[in-house]
Amino acid sequence: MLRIENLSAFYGEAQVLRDVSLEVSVGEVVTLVGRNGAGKSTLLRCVMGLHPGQRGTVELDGRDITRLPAHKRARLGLGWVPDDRGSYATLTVTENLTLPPTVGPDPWSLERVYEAFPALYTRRDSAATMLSGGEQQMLALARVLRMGARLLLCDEPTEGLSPLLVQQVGDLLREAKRHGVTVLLVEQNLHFATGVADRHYLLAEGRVAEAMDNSEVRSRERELLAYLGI
Amino acid sequence: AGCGGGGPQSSGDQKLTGDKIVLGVLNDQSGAYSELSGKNSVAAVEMAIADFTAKYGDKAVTTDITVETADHQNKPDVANSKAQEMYDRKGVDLILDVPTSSAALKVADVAKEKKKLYFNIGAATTDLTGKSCNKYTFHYAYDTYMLANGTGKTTTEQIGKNWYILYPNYAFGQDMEKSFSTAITAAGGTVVGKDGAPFPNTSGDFSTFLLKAPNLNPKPDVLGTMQAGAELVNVVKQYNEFKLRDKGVGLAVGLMFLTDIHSLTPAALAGTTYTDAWYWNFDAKNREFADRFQQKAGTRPTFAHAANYSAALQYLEAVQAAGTDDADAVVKGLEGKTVEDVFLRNGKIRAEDHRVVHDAYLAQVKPQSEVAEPWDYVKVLKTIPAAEAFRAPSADCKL
Amino acid sequence: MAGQALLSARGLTRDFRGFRAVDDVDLDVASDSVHALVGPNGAGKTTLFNLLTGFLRPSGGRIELAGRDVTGLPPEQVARLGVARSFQITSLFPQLSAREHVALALQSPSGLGWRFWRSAKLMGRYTERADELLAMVGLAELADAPSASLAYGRKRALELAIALALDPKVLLLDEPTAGMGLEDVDRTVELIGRVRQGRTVVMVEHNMSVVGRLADTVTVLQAGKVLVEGPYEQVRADERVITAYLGAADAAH
Amino acid sequence: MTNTVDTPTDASRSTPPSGLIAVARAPGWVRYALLAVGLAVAAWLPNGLYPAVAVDILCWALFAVAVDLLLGFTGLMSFGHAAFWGTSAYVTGLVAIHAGLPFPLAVLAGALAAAVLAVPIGYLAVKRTGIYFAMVTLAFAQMVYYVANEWRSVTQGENGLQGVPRELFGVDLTDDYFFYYAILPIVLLGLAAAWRIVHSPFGRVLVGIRDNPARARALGYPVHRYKLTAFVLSGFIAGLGGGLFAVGHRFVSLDVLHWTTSGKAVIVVVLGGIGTLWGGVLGAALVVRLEDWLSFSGFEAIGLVTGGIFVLVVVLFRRGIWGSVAALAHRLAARRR
Amino acid sequence: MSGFAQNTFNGLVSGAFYALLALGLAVIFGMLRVVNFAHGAFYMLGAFGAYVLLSEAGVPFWAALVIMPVGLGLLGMALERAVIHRLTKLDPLYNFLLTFGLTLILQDLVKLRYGVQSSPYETPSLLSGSVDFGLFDFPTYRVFILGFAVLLCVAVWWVLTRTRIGMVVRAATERPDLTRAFGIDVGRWVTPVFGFGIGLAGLAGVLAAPMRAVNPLMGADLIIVVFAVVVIGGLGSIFGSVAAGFGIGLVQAWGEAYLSNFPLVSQTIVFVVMAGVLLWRPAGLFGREEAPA
Ligand SMILES: Nc1ncnc2c1ncn2[C@@H]1O[C@H](COP(=O)(O)OP(=O)(O)OP(=O)(O)O)[C@@H](O)[C@H]1O
Ligand SMILES: Nc1ncnc2c1ncn2[C@@H]1O[C@H](COP(=O)(O)OP(=O)(O)OP(=O)(O)O)[C@@H](O)[C@H]1O
Ligand SMILES: CC(C)C[C@H](N)C(=O)O
Ligand SMILES: [Mg+2]
Ligand SMILES: [Mg+2]
Repeated sequence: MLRIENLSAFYGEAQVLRDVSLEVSVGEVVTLVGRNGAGKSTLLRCVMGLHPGQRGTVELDGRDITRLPAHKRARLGLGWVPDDRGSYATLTVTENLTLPPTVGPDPWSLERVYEAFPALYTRRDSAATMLSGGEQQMLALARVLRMGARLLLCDEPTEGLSPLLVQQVGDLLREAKRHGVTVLLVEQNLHFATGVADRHYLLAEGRVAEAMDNSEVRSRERELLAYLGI
Repeated sequence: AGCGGGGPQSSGDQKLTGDKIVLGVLNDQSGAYSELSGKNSVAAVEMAIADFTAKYGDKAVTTDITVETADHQNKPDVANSKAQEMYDRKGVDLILDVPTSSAALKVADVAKEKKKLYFNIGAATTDLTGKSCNKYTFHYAYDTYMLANGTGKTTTEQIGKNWYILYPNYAFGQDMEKSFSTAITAAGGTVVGKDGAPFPNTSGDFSTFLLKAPNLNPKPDVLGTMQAGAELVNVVKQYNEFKLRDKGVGLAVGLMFLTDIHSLTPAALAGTTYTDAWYWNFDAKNREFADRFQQKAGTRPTFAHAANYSAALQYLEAVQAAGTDDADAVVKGLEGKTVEDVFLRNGKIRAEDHRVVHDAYLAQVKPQSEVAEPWDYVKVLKTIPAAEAFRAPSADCKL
Repeated sequence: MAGQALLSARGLTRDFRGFRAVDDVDLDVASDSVHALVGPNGAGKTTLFNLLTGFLRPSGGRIELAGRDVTGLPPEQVARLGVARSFQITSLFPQLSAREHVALALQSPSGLGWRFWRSAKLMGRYTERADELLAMVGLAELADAPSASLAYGRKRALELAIALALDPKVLLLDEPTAGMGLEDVDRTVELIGRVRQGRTVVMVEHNMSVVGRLADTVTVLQAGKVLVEGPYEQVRADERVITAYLGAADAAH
Repeated sequence: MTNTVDTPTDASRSTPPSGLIAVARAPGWVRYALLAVGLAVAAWLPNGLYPAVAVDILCWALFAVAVDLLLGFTGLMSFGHAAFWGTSAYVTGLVAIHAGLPFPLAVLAGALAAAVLAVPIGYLAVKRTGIYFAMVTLAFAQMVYYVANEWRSVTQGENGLQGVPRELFGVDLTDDYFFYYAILPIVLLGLAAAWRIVHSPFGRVLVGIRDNPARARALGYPVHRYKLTAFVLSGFIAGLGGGLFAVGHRFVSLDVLHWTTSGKAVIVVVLGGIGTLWGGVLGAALVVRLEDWLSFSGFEAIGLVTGGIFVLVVVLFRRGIWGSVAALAHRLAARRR
Repeated sequence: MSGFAQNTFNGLVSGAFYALLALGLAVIFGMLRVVNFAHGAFYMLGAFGAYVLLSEAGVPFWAALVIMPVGLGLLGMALERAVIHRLTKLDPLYNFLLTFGLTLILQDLVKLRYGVQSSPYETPSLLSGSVDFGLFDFPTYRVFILGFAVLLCVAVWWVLTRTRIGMVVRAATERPDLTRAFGIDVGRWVTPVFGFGIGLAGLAGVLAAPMRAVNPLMGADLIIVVFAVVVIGGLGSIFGSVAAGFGIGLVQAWGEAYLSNFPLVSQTIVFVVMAGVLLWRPAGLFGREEAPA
C-alpha cells in the first residue's frame, strides 16, 4: 500500500533521513522504532507531505504521490496522529473531531467515537488544548478514525497514557486492523509494539538499520532496549 | 547659501546678503491645511516674484530671487527646526505662511532670535500680535478677532440674536469662541449656549450637540460653528442631516476657506454667512489675479494664497525701497506703511503690533442654483472697512 | 521516614467553566516522603500540581505548607517558600545554555536579579554550583549548549537540575520519565532516589515500575477525586484501581 | 498546559542570534570597532549635519534605545512610548520655565515624572503580552495625549509650551552646536545605563521572562514586577530623551504625545535592529536625517517613504541594520576560527 | 426624556461604526492572529472609494455599498497573499508593524492623488428623510445604519461560530500544516477571511461617507479608539467586540451630553473604561482567560 524509496530529508543543511526505503502492505501494522532523534517523526511528516526538504519517492497504492500537496494526500486516505497530538486550541473537542472531511469507506460516526472514548464525551465542548495530555492523545487517535483513513500514521500514540489506556489504544489499533486499516506506527514501547504490529523497522541515524518480525524482536528484546535507551 | 548665513549688514549699504533674496515658504504640504495653502502658496509667491521682476526689470535690487520651501506637517517641532535651518543654512530672508497657531508662534520665536523677517499668513491666533509679538514678525491675513467681529456682529444684527456656539476644544477653537461671544454681546445678541466638542473628535459625531441646539431655551437663531477643516465638514453634514435649518436654526461658520465650501458643496452650505479675508471673484482685479493663478496652479486661489502673494510682493517692494535686505532696515520701511494691492485693500502695516490691517468681507454661500461657474460659490454681502475689521493694538504687545 | 504533613490540602476544588477538574481533594504529603499521584488521563493530576504551585487559583479549599496557609499565593511566592516544580511539557528558555538555566534558578532567592545596575558577570558566582548540579543529572558536557539544541531526554534532565537548584523543601515532578528511553528512566529513578534525601517529593507518573521503586505513598485520583490512597503494594492490588487505571493485563505484569 | 492563544512571544525570536547572545558572543574587536565608530559618528554629527538635526538624533537615539529595552530584551512592544517621552518633555519644559533650573536638572525632573507615569500604565499593561500589550500601551498613550490637550492651563494645549529656557549656569547655549556637546554626556550616560541594564543580572532575568514567563515564575521570579520595573526604567530613559528634546527645541507641542510619535520610535528600532540596542541609535540617525531631507525635498508624501521603509524592513530585512551587520560580523568571525 | 432617548439612539449609531470596525478586526484577529493596524485606512478607502465612484463614474450609493466592500475585499486578499501570509508564522507583532507601515502608505497614496480636503458625499435620496419615533424624530439614514449594522453583526457572528466555515478557518489559522494534513486546502480559506474582514472595514467606510467628512485621515485616530474597544470586549471575541462597540458608542454619547462641563472626562472616557476593564478582567469582558503555565 505504502512504498518509500530512497527517501532523504533535510533540516536546512542537516540531513536527517538517508535513502530510506520501506514498504507497508494493505492491512499490515508496521512499527518504526529508533532512538530519540533518529528521524521517525520526520519520516511520517515526509509521507504526509509536510516536510519541505526531501528527496526520493513516496508511492501510495502504486501511485506516485511525491509531488502531491498534503491536503490531497489526506484525501487519498492518509490519517496522521502527530507526536504533539495536534489539538486545536480554538476548536472544541467535537469540532476537532468533525473538522477533517471523511476520506475512507468506513468512517467512524461521532457516536461511535464517543462510545469508545467516554472521557472525550464529557469534555466535548471544551477547547481541545484544555484537555489533559492523555485526553489529547485519545482525541488525536479518534480524529483519524472518524476520518475513516485507510492508512494511519501514528506518532507515539501511547506516550503519556495511563496503563489502562495504553491497552485500549492497542485494542483500537487491532480493531482498526481487523477492519482493513493499515498502520505505520512510531513507537518507543517495544512491549506495546510487539503486541499490535506485524513487522518492525529499526531506524538508526537516518537509515533503516534492520527489518524484523515480532519473534525476532521478542528474542532480542534486551539487546534492542539497551540500544534504544541511548 | 553659505553656512551660518551672514550677520546683519550695516544698514544703508546698497547690499544684499549673497546678492540675492531668498523667500521661504514654510507650511503644511501634506496634512489638513495643505490645500488651503500648501504648495499653491509657493506658486503664489513665485507669481509675486515674477510680477516684481517684471515691474522693476533692470532697476530691481536683484533679479536673483528664489523660493525655498519646506513642509512643517503642522508639527511645531518640525516648524522650529525647518525655520532655523531656513534662516541659517538656506539663506532665507523672509519666512512666509505657517498655518497652525502652535507652529506659527514657535516660528515667531525663531525669527526674533535670528533677527530675520517672518510674515505669518495662515495662522489665526491673535497672540502673534499680542503677547507673542516681536519686531520681526508680521501677521498678515486674518485672525480670530477679525473673523468673530465680522461674522458675529453682522449675523447678530441681520439674522438673529440668539446664538449657540459649538467650538473645537483646543486653543484655536477656544480663542474663536471667546472672540465670538464678545462680538455677539457687543452687537446686542446673547449666547444661549456653547459647547466645546472634543478635539480631535475621533468619532466624527457631533449629533449630541446638534440635537441639543433646537431644544435650548430660548431657541437659538444661529448655530455658530468654530470647527475647521474636516471637523467643519462633519458639523455641516450633520447639521443638514438633522435639518436644523428647517427647525429655524441658521448656520454661521467661524472660519471657512474656499476649499471647504468646495468639499462640502455649496448646496450643503447655502445661506451660510462667514467672514472672508478676500474673495477671488469680488472684482475685476481679483479675478484677473485668480485667472493667472489658475493658469499656474490649476485651481482658484483661497485667501491664503492671495495673501501669500501679497506678502511676498510687499516684502520685495520694501527691500527695493530700502535698497537692502537687512531685516532692521526693512522693518523700519514697513512699519506704518499704507499699502494697496490685489489682496490688501486700504491696507496698512501697523507699527504698534505689526498687524497688517485691510478690508474684510462678509460673505454668504450662494444656493446651488446661483452657482454659475466652478468655484464661484460666494457672494459678498458687505465690505468691512479695514479700520473696523481688526482689533485695536493690544496692550500685551511690546515690540 | 514519614514525618508529619509538610504539604497538605483540604477540600481542594477547581472548576473550569462548569467542569470540575479537581473535586474536594484532601491530600497530606508527609515530610521526607516520596508521594506519587497516579490516575487516568484527565483525572486532574496536573491541575492539582498547578493548584499546589500557585499556577492556578483554587475555586475552593485550602493549601498549607508546613502549617502556613499558602492558598492563592502566586507561583513565584510559592516557589520562594520552597516548592519547586517541573513541567509535564518541557518548559525551558530556548536561547539560554543549560548552565545559565541553573544559574538563573540559583540566583532566584538572592535578589541579585533586581540589580539592574550591576554586571551580569556577578552571576559567575553560581557557575561552580551550577556545574555540580549539571554533573549530577549527567549534563556536565552539555553545560554550554543552548537548551533548544538538547535532545528530549536531556531536556527532562535539565528540568530536574533546575528544580534542584532551587533547593526546595518540596519537589513536584510532573511525569519526570515521560518520553524517555529505558536507560534514561533508570538513571532518573536513581537520581530521584538520591535527591529525595532531606526533601519531600511529589510526582505524577504513569510508569508503575517507577512508582513502585520510589513512592512511599500513592494517591490515585479519578475524575478529580481521591480514589484510593496508601502504600504502593496496597494500592496496586486495589480492585478499583485496577479497573479504573491499571487494567487487568498490566496489573499482572 | 501551554496555550498558544496568549503565550507571550518575543519579536526577536525569529531574529537569531538574539541581542544578548549576539553581543555576548561577538568577538571583542567587533564590539570595540563598533563603539569607536559610534563615538566618531556622534562627535562628527554637529559638523556634518545641521546641529539642530544632530541634537534631534541624540534625543531620538535615547528614545529608541528605551523602546528596544522593552521590545528586544523583555519581549514587550510598547506602541505608546510617546506618553513617557512627551510627559517628560512637558514636565521638563514646565520646570525649566517656572523654576528656572539648569536644564540637566529639569530633564532629570522630566524623566522622573515619566518614570512615575510608567508605574500605573505599566501596572495595567504588563498584565497583557504580545500584541495586546502594544494595543493597551497605544490606547493609554492616546489618553495622555487627550489629557495634555485638555489641560490647557498647564500645557497651553495646541499652542504648545513656548519659551523653554536653555539654562546652564549662565553658559550661553543658544547655538545648537554647543548645545549638542552639552547634552552629549547626558545622552551617553543614558545609553550606558541601557547597556548596563541589558547586561546585568536583571537583564538576564528579563530575557528569561521574555522567552518563558511561566518557567521564570516557577523559579520564583515575580514576572509582572520584573516587567513593570523594566517598563519604568524604559520610561525613564525615554523621558531623558523627551526632556532633552524639549530643551533642544525650546518648546513642547502636543505632537510629542501623539501616537505617530510612538510609531516612529518603533520604526526607528525595527530599522536599526530589534534587540541590538545600538541599532536604535543608528536607526534614529537615519530616520531623523531622512525626514529632515524629505521635508525640504518638496515630496509631499513623507508617510509613503517611512511607511515603505517599514514594510520593506518587516518583510525583507527583519534583523534591521545593526542586526544584519552583527550577524555578518559573527559569521565572518566564525569562519576565521 | 426625549433628550435622553435621542442621545441613546445617537450613541448606538456611532457605536454601530465602532462595532463594525471592531468586528472586522476581531474576524481577522480571531482567524489569523493578525491585528490589522491598517483597518482604519481601509475604512477610509471604503468611504473615499464611494466618493470617487460617485464623482468620477456616477455610481450611486447603493452600488458603492456592494462594489467597495467587494473590491477592497479582493485587495485585502491580494495583500494577504503577497505579504501578510509570509509573516503569520512569525510573531504577530510583525504583522502589526507591517500594517502600521501600510497605513502610512495608503493614507499618503490617497492624499497624493486626491488631496487632504474632505470630499462631499450626499445621503442617498431614499434615506434622506426622517423617521418619527413619537418622542423624537430621527434621520432615516441613521436608523438605516443602526439596523443594517446590527443585522450584519448577527449574521457574521452566526456564520463564524455556528457554521462549519468558522470552524475550518479557525483551524486553518491556528495550525496550517496540521490542517492541511487533514485534507483541507488552507490557502483557499484564510485568504478570503482576511478579505472579508477588510471588506467589512470598507463597508463601514461606505456607510460613513454620507455622515462623516471623507478624507484621507478619517480612519487614522478612529482606529485607536477601536483598538480600545476591542481590548475592552476581549480581543478575538466576536461577540465581545460588537458589544463593546455599541457600549462605547453609548458611553461616549452620554458622556458628551451629560458631562460636557468636564471635557477631559468625556474625551478620555473610553480609555478610563479600558483601564477599569483591564484591572478587573485582564482578558477583556468576553475574552478567554489565559491558560495557566
Ligand atoms: N525543526 C527542526 N529543525 C532542525 N532540526 C530538527 C527539527 N526537527 C527535528 N530536527 C532534528 O532532526 C532529527 C530527527 O528528528 P525527529 O523528530 O524525526 O526524530 P524522532 O525519531 O521522531 O525522535 P523522538 O523519538 O525524540 O520523537 C533530530 O536530530 C532532530 O534534532
Ligand atoms: N485550563 C483548563 N481549562 C479547562 N479544562 C481544563 C484546563 N486544564 C485542565 N482541564 C481539564 O481538567 C481535567 C484534568 O486535567 P489534568 O491536566 O489535570 O489531567 P492529568 O491528570 O494531568 O492527565 P494526564 O495524565 O493526561 O496528564 C481534564 O479533563 C482537562 O481537560
Ligand atoms: C484652519 C487653520 C488654518 C487655522 C489653524 N488651525 C490655526 O490654529 O491657526
Ligand atoms: Mg518523534
Ligand atoms: Mg498531566
